[in-house]
Amino acid sequence: MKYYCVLLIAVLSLVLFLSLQDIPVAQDLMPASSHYVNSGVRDTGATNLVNAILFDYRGFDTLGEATVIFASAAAFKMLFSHKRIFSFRYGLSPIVKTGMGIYSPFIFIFGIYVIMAGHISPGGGFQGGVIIASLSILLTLVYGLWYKVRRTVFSPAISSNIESIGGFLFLGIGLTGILTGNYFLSNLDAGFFAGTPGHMFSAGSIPILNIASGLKVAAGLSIIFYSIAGGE
Amino acid sequence: MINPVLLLILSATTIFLPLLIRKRVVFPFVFGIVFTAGLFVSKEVLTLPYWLYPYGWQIRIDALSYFFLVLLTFLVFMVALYSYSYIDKSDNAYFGWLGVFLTASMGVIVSGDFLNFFIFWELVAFALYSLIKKNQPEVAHRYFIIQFSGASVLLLGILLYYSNTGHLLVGPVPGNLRFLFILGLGVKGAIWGLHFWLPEAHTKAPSSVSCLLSGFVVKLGIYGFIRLIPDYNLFFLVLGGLMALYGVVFALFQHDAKTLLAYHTISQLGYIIMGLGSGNIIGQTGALYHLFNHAVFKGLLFLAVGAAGYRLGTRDLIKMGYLYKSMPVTTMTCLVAALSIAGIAPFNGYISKTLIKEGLYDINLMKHLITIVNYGTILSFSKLMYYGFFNKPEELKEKNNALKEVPAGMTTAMIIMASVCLVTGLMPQLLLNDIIFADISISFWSFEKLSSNIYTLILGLVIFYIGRNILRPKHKVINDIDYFYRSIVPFLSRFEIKIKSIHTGNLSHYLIWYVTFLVVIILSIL
Amino acid sequence: MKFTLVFIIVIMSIGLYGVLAKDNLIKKVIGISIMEGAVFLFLVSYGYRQDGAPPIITGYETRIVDPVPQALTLTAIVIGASTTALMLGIIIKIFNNYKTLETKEIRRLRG
Amino acid sequence: MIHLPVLLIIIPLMAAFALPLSIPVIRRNYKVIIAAASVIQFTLSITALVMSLQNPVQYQVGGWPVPLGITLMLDASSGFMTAFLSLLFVAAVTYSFSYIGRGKARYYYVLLMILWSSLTGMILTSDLFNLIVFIEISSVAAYSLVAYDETSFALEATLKYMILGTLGTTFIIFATGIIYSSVGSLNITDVSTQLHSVPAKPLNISIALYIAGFGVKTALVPMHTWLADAHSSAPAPISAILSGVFVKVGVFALFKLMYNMYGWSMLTSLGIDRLLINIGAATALLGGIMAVNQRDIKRMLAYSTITQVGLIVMALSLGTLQGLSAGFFHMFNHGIAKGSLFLSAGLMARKANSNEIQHLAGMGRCMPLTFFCFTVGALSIVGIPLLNGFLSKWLICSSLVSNGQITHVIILLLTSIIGVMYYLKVLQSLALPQEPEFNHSEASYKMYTPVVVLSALCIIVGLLPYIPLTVIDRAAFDFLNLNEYIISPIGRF
Repeated sequence: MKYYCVLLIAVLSLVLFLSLQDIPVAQDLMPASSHYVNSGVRDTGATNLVNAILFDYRGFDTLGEATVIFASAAAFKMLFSHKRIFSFRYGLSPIVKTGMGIYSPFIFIFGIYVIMAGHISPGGGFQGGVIIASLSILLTLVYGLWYKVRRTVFSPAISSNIESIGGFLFLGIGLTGILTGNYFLSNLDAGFFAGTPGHMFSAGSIPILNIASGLKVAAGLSIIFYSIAGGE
Repeated sequence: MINPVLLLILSATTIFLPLLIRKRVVFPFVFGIVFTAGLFVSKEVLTLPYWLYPYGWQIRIDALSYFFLVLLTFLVFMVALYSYSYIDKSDNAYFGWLGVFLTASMGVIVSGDFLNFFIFWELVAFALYSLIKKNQPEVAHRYFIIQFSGASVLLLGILLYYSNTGHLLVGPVPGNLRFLFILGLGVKGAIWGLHFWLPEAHTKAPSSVSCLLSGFVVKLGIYGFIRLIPDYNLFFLVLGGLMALYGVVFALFQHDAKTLLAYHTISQLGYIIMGLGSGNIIGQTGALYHLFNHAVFKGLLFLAVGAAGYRLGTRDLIKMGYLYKSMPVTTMTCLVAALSIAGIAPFNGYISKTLIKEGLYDINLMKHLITIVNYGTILSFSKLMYYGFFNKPEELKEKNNALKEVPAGMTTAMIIMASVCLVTGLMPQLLLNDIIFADISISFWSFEKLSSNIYTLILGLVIFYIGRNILRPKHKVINDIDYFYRSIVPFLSRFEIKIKSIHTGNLSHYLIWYVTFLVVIILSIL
Repeated sequence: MKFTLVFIIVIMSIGLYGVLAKDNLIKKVIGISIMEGAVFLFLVSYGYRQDGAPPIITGYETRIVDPVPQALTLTAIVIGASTTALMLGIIIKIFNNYKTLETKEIRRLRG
Repeated sequence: MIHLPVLLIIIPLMAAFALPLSIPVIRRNYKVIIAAASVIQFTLSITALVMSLQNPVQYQVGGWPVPLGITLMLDASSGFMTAFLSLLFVAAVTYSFSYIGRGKARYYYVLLMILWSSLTGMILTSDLFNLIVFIEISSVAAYSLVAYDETSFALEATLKYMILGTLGTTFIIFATGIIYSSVGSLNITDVSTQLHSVPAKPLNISIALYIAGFGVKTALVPMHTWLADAHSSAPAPISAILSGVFVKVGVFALFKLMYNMYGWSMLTSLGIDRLLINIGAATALLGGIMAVNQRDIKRMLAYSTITQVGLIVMALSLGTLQGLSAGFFHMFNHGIAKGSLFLSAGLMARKANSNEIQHLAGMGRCMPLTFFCFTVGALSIVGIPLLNGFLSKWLICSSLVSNGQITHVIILLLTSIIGVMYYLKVLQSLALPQEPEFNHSEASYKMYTPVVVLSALCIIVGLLPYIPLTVIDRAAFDFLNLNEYIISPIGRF
């Protein structure tokens, strides 16, 4: 069977290589991309074009993407609902705990920064959200699950609230577009604050959507982790 | 004159009778009303535009349809009358399904377009499935699968017909599609080779349903032949001869009364098909006449055997006998039917067999064949009557003499049908002129014909008397052609198990299939 | 570009080999993740333009790489991550039920 | 109402987002929220259908013109699919209210709503990547809903489904990448106009990858293995949805790409139509063979779904208007019939506490109404005349014949015959006279109402096929001519 697999993969690779090398290596940008590049800043107010595409031009994809995480988190909450034993109940040694205590505000603030500055620098809601989620995972690993559940704002119940709030924020921004007579997820047209491109307060709804998806991702990934780790 | 649509609506109301009325007495009367309405239906062609997408429904009642319509409504009326007593008191739904059967068969007969023809064609099978299902689910299951397969072949034929001709009007089909149509119609009409379902279904179904099956449903196949394949004479001649001989030979050696009758259905169908294949008006009229007669007397035979079985609890000729005293009406009607099917003079079988013989006058081989088959018929019905009703085995004396005659509903139906046998025998013009609308003049009552008829009867009885020990009913399994079909099943199930065993449930295998599929597609596209 | 393509296809083959030939469920999931990685690499590498700058406008760029594949890849990565998480979760539950991770032994549903 | 396409997607999403909130009012009344969302969504989708019949709606999310933003397209075909989807979802949601136990119900409904939203998105979107996103959402929701029971069967089925499905999605992303790298656009119509700039070989590869990727979603032949497992292990309403609409949405999306992005004439020149029709035939035949002699009633129904999907694929890959409308009609008919079958089978299986056909023997006598609905569904799928299944099978047959595909007609008829074999067997065993050991009674009206409604629809559509057929003919027409509706770039581009 293994040999058959190898043969299969070899044939597939060969065929893929021989065919895909025909794809032309483009020198210039395609029309749509060059529009993004040339007038993306004017259209959206965000200097980070990836973020402009993610949250403005193709904001609907991002809503879907946030929904995937939401669905995944809901699935975990559904399937891992009962209590299970968790080995990290008491956390690691005091040295690590102390060190973690020093690190954690920085990690948190870094996460917030990445979320907030998504439209002007590399980063955005997802990346920042993941950083914050990783913080919650770190805290759990270091301090143990019991500490986590009791003391921090990231308890699972609150996480799922945060996640929903993030979702509603996203939908709310989208619906604002409709309510102001434009389209779903309209940005500058809907009258969001445009600001000066490159500044923190600019780019209309993009920072808000970043925050929304940041909330969603952070909460969603934490929920997934908790569900696997120990349940409520 | 009654509008055909009205008739259809009327017959469709019978479907809902059991839901509306609890009193069973009403049902036969309603079917009687349908019969009366059927007699006076107006012969016309009309199209209902909004029936089923996209073709509408052409309702066409011509002479042929009228003939079948009368036959159908009469038979269903009789069966309803009979079933009033015969069917279990708790089972009123039976009459609903009878109504479905009536409506569907009527739909087949009156439909002038193939879509509706086919719809009702399948519904007939489904109605029969439901009628048989109650007591014999396995038989019903097999029956329906076979009928459904036949209908599928028919459907294929119809689709090709549509693509060939561009319309769906029921009419003679072009030559290259005949094979499909013969197959498709033949399954319902039980032509040789496709008849394997018939003995089982006829035997195991309730007798009233057997009456419908043998009396009408197989005739639907003949109806299809007449309509769709009108000029395929040689084929029909050969087929009919084969069936007539085959049925009678198999019938001779059966010990179950209903199986015997079932094989005789094949034999008599052979007569009808031969008549169709004769290619002249006399033979074809004879075929139609025989079709009607067969419906009546074979229906009556099934009803009578069913009546005997109703009291006796068995239809096994070995265990029958001594019935002529305790059940005189059943015995006498059965005798009338037996004489009719044997083609004895004052009864209706005589008329139609004479007509068919006349039609096949110039083909020597066929004449001899008919004579042989006729002797076979006489022999097998002597067997039925003798071992079934007149035989006096000692061990059954006590039990069978104590039986009572069957209830009124059953006797009424049987007496009516027996009198129809007699009336259509004595007054052939009644049927010929008013229902078949054939214009032929043959004298049925010449001395020569009558004397040869009597001679045949007596000779047949003598042969039976001599050979009665050979024909004594014995428990013996006689393999029909279905042996061949049954032997395919293990092969198919082995195939199915093989395919199932490929689905190992191992995810890795599934993934390998998947990627193999991808590679194959890519290679086939490139 | 050809070199990149070879690289991508090699990665993909490795992933596919993991998916097909390994019986361990975790390894299958790893294989799928590797394959996804190859696909993302494909997307991003074909969005690259010679001497292109990252798609963050500062006003001094002459050429900028195509930002769309990057955005798509970001989305796809997040999606892939959540699917992978769900897969691993299901595998945990499977392990609790079957006490094994071999596909050969997880086949109560067949035929 | 111009925002209808996007509203159709976000209304179930709102309900889904609202449910996990730990506000006491919501916690207690989650069913009210779900019911309200379902009613609104159903009304909106009917409105959408009516609207799309008059003239198609093109919606640019964010107001960005065609190649820049995401386009949602509400034409008659997608309007029809949306309405059909909503019908089955409403039935399933109503059924779930009594069927699903208390414990994990909230998240069950969250996922159900997400599934609804994403399937609507898959139907409406006309953007390649957006399509992938919605496929993934719907897959994640479907995976987890299949695993709802957490039995070992359910988990195993989920696992197989997930791994195959994820691999399939990877292929779809790869294909999209190939298309994007040559064309530079993601809008289906835009791509179709610039398809000439894709070199032949990568284009073919992308077609193959799409077929393989969507093949998993639609259970085409070598990828059909997950379907029987998943559909038989999922809770009854989920099986109804998966069988009734989920698979068909996959077919719809696949053929949307095939017809509207690649263009049917190009595929014909490559022989893809032959390929697809043969795959469809193989799927139909294999599903039929596998369904015979199944012990588990839901597994049998699942294999029957595979058969019917094969028939639908056969009809759709003819490339004619007639074939398309026959295929859509069969989708609809099979959807409602299979929905009623799965839901009624679920009722009986719950009463008898087993899915095995032999344990269900005699249930028909105890639950006559449920049994009647089951019978109607079964006969409809088999193709007994005067029920809806017959009509669509007839239409499929006649479109196949008019294309000269006699072999495929024979295969269709063969699958029908096989279908009769296994469905009648089940019906008979359900109607067996002997009473089961306990005296079961009919389920509560809350549960059987959706079943009754679906089977009543089977009968009504069978007797009066005009209304659905008018809609479906229009849908097929729009499906063929979708590209003409996409308005050329507007706005600031």
